[in-house]
Amino acid sequence: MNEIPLLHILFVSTALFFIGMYGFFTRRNIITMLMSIELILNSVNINFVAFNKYLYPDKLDGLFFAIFIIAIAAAEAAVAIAIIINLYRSHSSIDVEDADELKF
Amino acid sequence: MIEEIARTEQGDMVINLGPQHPATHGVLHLVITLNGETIKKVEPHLGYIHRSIEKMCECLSYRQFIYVTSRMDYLSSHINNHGSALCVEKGMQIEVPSRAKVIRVIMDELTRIASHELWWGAMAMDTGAFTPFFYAFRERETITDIMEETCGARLTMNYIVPGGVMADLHPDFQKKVKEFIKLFRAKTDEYNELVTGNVIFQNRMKGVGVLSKEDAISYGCTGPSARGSGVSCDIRKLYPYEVYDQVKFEEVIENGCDSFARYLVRIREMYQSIGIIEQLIDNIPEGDFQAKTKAVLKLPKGEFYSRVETARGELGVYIVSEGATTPYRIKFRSPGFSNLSALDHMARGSKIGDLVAMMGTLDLVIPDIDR
Amino acid sequence: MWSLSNIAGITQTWLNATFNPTIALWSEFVIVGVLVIALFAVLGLGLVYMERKVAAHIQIRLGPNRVGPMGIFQTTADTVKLIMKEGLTPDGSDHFLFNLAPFVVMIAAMLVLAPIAFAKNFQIWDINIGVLYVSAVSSISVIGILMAGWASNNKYSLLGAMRSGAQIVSYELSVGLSIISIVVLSGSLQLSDIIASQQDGWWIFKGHIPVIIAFVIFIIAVTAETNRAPFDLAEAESELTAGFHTEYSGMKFALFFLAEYINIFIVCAIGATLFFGGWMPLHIGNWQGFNQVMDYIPSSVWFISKTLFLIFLIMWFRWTFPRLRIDQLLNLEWKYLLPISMVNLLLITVMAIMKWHF
Amino acid sequence: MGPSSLLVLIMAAVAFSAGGIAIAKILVKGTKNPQKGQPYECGIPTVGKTWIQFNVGYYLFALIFLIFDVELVFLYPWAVVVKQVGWPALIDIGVFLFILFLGFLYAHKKGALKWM
Amino acid sequence: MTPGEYIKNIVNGVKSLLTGMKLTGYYFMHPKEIITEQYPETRPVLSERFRGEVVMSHDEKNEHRCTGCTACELACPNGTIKIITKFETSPEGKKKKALDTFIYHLELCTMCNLCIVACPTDAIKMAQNFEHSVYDRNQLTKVLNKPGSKLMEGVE
Amino acid sequence: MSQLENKSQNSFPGEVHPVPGGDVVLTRLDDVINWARSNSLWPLTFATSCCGIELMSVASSKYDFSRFGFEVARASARQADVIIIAGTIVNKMAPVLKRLYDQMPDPKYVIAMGACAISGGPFFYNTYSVVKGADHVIPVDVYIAGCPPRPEALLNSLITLQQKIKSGYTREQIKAG
Amino acid sequence: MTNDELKIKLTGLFPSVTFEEGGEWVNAVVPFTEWKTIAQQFRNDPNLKCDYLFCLTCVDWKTHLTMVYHLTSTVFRHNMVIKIKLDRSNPEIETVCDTWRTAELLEREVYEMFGVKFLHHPDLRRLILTDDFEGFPLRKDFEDPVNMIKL
Amino acid sequence: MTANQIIFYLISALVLGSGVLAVTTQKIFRSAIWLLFSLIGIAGMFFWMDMNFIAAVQIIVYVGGIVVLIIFSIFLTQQSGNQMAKPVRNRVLFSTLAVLFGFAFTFMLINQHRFSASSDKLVEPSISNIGMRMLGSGEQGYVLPFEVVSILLLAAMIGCIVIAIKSRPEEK
Ligand code: SF4
Ligand code: SF4
Ligand code: SF4
Repeated sequence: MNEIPLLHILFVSTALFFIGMYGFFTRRNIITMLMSIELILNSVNINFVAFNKYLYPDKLDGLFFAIFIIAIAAAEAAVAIAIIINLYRSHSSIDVEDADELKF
Repeated sequence: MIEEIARTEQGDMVINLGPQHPATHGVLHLVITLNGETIKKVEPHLGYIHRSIEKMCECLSYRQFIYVTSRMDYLSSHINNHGSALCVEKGMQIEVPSRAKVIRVIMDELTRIASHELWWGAMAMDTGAFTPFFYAFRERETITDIMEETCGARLTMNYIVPGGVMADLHPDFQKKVKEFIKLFRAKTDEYNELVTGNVIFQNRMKGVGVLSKEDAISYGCTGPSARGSGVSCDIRKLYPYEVYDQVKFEEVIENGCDSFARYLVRIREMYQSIGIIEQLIDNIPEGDFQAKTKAVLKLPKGEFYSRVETARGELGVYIVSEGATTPYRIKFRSPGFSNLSALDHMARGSKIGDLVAMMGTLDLVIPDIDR
Repeated sequence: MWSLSNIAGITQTWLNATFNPTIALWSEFVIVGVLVIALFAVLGLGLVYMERKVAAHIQIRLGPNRVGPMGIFQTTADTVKLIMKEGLTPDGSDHFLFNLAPFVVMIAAMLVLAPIAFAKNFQIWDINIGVLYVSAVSSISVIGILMAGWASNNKYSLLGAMRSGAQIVSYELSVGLSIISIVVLSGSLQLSDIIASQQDGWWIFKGHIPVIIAFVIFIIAVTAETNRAPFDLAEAESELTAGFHTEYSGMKFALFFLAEYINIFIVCAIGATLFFGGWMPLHIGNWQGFNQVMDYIPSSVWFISKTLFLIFLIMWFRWTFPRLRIDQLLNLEWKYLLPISMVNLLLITVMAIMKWHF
Repeated sequence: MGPSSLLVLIMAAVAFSAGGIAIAKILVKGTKNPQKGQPYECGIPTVGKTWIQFNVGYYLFALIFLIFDVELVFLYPWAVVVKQVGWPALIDIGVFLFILFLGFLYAHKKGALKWM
Repeated sequence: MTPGEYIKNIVNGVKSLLTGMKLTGYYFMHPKEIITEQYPETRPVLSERFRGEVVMSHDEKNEHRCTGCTACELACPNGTIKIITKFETSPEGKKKKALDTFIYHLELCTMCNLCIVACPTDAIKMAQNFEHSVYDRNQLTKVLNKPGSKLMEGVE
Repeated sequence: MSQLENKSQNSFPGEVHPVPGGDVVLTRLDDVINWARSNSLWPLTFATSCCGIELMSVASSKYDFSRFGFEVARASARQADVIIIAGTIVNKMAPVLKRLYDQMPDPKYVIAMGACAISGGPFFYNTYSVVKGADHVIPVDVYIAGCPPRPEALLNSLITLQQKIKSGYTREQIKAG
Repeated sequence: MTNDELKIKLTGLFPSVTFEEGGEWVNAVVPFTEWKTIAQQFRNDPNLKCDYLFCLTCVDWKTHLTMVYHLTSTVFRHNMVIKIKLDRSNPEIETVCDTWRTAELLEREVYEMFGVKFLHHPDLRRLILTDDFEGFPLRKDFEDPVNMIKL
Repeated sequence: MTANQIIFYLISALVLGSGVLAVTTQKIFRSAIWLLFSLIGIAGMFFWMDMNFIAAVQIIVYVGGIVVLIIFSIFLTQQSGNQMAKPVRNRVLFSTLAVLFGFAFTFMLINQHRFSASSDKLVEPSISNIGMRMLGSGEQGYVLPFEVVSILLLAAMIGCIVIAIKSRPEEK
């Protein structure tokens, strides 16, 4: 396990973060944007767990943070998708370009 | 097909159910418009087993055409033969010997039971229970064995001929029928245990496929399908033929109007049929089994209509004769055709699973519809 | 004593003694791999055969009896045939996902095998989160089904997949809650611990009525989760021809078929482990003599027979009941099973804290 | 065996499935015809597109499921220690479940759990 | 729904399910209820009247009773029977119509029994043979009179 | 049984056509494969009319075609091995039948059950809509006459089909003799 | 009601109706122009209440077509037969599927078998025959040398 | 390289590769599937780090929940077989540059930082430890967040239902 330096893990998480960013920038579809956000959140999760593992093996806070992030991500995803579907029903499109005027 | 696409709205899905589909019991083709899982419209497309029987019969003599009728509603082939023979007899004014009459009625009722047994199994299969099918066929097999012994075939009997029946009863007939009655009484309780009382089944059936009394009449539904909606339409009671006016039986009517009511009608009808057989089986009069008829039958000019009650409802045979040896025009008023026309009305707003169960309770036999 | 764990131990020591560690490790991997594949095949063949025989006997007929004695090679013939059948990929489908879906389902089924204790000390990986792992990994298979249904480009498949998606996720809750009830009682997620906690009696006996309720809920919910009748809406034959695998043929179809039976085996194995003590022989309190007699029966036999019993139960359901409609199915979960199992969980907690169980 | 067994299992599954499919690919020569690739719909050409969006009542269930799923996740660690902690744990989880149950009741009342 | 009804629903539901399971369980436990007959090993005893195929009976002298009157051909509703007649000169020198070939299309036959009823000399009858599976449909077209057979004495 | 064997011998006169690539291993393998295929014929649930009822009877407890391993009736053509054409094929149904057959993966077999499927049977003359024999639409392997054939007769045809598969000859080879 | 009473009643109600002899039931011949209103009256008249159309068909008499409607009242249980003569070259008649809903499919069948056009029918399409079928098979002069093998 | 390393790099490749595919694929359903693989990879990484619990949570919530939900919403809103609208070329260029630059910058910062482990004591991340912490109220106790999460979930649920019911088409 410790044969892998922390840096490599951080590389993965950072890369994942920016992949998510890229998706967030380029996608025009709200659902895919949501997916990008999930990627970003996950990259953060990796960091938390890795820090916990490598730097603070005597504590479990990183793990707890990750759990709470997952919980919140779930809640967020649920609400987001409810909104998306609502949006779709009123605009019959989920392209961000079309949904500029977000009025409910 | 293209019109169908045009007619569907956004978000609707058009699904073909059939012609090859286990639930359609043959080759019915239903085009279903779905919204999610909710049915918006059901459109029957027929003709996948249209065998031009009516045209064929115009070339067949009055003795010959009867065999074709047993291929129409093959589950009550006997009753179909009966109806056709009645029509010819009406035209020729043949008096059928009373022994033949009783034999015909017993056979009719056996056929009806066999048909209902099969319906019961198939209907349970439609709702997803496989085992009842096998139990139903166990009883049905005994009936077909009885049939085979006397009539010579298991399904398409062609036993009734104008003027009587083709052959006398087999010597073992009465014994076997009595055995069957015993078996039937012993085994049908299982039907209720296994299916009728089952909570899942009841939930699938109750309140589903509602067909009100007025609609049932307007759609021309007959048979158990209509009697489940409280319509009294049993030809055996209303226009008795053969010896039906001499036996005691009750016209089964349920007022539930839903699938469960139709289900119950058929279950109860089986008991009525058994009752009829019990009354007759010991009182088969001696005598001829066939009236003396000419070798070549010629119906006088005119129009003849006979009605019998098949397992699915009222079968009408309408013969227009020009005085030749073959009918000029023959029309079979098939019960399934009218019952099917009510399907769209019943199915709207329910689920696919309901549709399948509904078709089960209508007890469709497709060759009977297409002819 | 010939027991599975001994054989495993001997093999391992032998391997380690004969080869250097790397090769020993690799050969161990290979052995495990081959064993699980064999297990898969045997389970698939055996369970399908069993299903057909059970169905036949319930339906007062004989079932396969002409291929081999008692027809035991029937399923072998089926498998060989399925392998030797053309595997179609419909033109309009999403080829990549269409071919991927069976793999996903298979991998999910295979992964769940890891923590299952087939006999005393005979486990692939006694993972410390045992049952949590099981319920996590088994939830992957729903993705496989959705994938299959969507990629087929077929309306029946799509409908079937959506149905099964909604169904599986819903029933996962009840399964989870009834698993948690046992976790509360045994205080561990690790399967070996859970089994050990049933040393003096199985939970189904020790836990009074609440555990029996939990068991009933469990068995209903896993029946639904494995898409078995009366919850087989995903492949409801009389409605959606063959549901999500309408378009699959040959080996790809066989994989779905196989995965279904493996999943049944797995959930039943988990059920047997949680409620019937896994490989633990039937022990009653402190009846020493009785317990010792029971110990003579090998642990694997205990495990297998308990699992088979549960499998039989599920098959029994299938061949008795009509199918539910989709809204009734979801109603059953959300209106009945979920609230009941929640309340039941609280009851069991109280019981556990008060030490009311035996 | 440790976590690496997972890898072994995955490999085994892949080998098994791929092997089976490959045998069929190699040994079985199927005939080709234009109808073979079309979707199977009871022997009738499909009407309209399959991949249309359509209304399903399933997604509300999935939404609510997700929430409960998270709840379930929190229940696992709790369940393990509840015997050691005793009553306080019961109270904690009681509050937790109660709050969620409120949500459940709300959903029920609003008819979100009714099939549409 | 009151809690009471709720519980009653559940209890009744479970009870009805258990009744069903009891029944299927009974059959599972009682293999003697199995009614399967194993076909290729045990062939069924068919009743005399079973209509499997039309045959022409020949006696040991290879004689049949068919006069070639074509009554059966006319009676048959779907042209299953084709009778080819020839003229035979009887010993007295009278020319007489006689049967040459009795062609029977088994693939068309509906086993309706009309030909048997129509035959004035009972030359043909129904056999109880039902194993007609073949690889080629031409094999189903049969000639019923055996080669070299002739009309039985005394049959008019 | 002996009668059956006779029949199959009669229908394969002439020399034996070796299966392409038939060295020892492959032929052994072929034997195994043919054995498997012949013993696991999954029918498509395809019944158009009266003969379908007898098809159902064959499935029922008394005749029970599951003894041969045929009971896995598939509703989807993709998983079926054999179509039992039970009933009349009319002009409107013919394309459907063809399509179903086409959509089945190889190898696939066809049994024509009953007079209708063989030749149009009772509806041969004077009808404008009946296909005069299913073999006008798709190739047929085994014909079983009757109207409807008894359940045993259908079993008999299934056994005949099994023998055909076991012998390893294709339809063309049998035709060619 | 016996047949004679029915006849009297009908003549009173619809003067344009004539009767045909023969058959067990009243055979009323109706001019096709008035059919729509007469049909509704049959259905709704409190003394007739013929709410059940149990057979609808057509007969080709080579010179003309005859539509035949068999009606029953589920209240009074009397049966009657309505006949309407139609022109053979261009048969047209008002639909009755709003009066008796079973007529919808039955009329579609007659439409493709005899070529009778039902005016105002909501959905007059092919029901049974294939889409490219030509001719009206139940007419007497129908010939189909390809499919039909004459015995 | 030891097996452990190989496994790590394999997992990383899976995570990053399918991550990239998830944000670039033009078919939305496939995009969701790639996301799924990326998430499973991350779970695998947690397994690799011996954080079994969090790995299982990751799979349960993400794979069993969120991805399923996303797939359902795709069914609900998309002609899912179609290609999605292509992103504007300029924007692709711009975001690629920005992302690359951002990545380089961040990674440089991380690279310069010297991480050092704070202690060598090891707390087994076992489930009972997690459970004890979760129900503990002292230092490192998470009982309060735990209860708060329930309120969050309640709020989310009510929110979802309110929003979803609002848009529900009229029932027949
Ligand atoms: S049984 Fe019927 S169909 Fe067969 S040959 Fe005789 S008359 Fe013709
Ligand atoms: S079989 Fe009988 S009816 Fe037919 S030709 Fe011969 S004698 Fe005449
Ligand atoms: S062969 Fe006879 S029984 Fe079979 S479908 Fe045709 S008419 Fe019906």
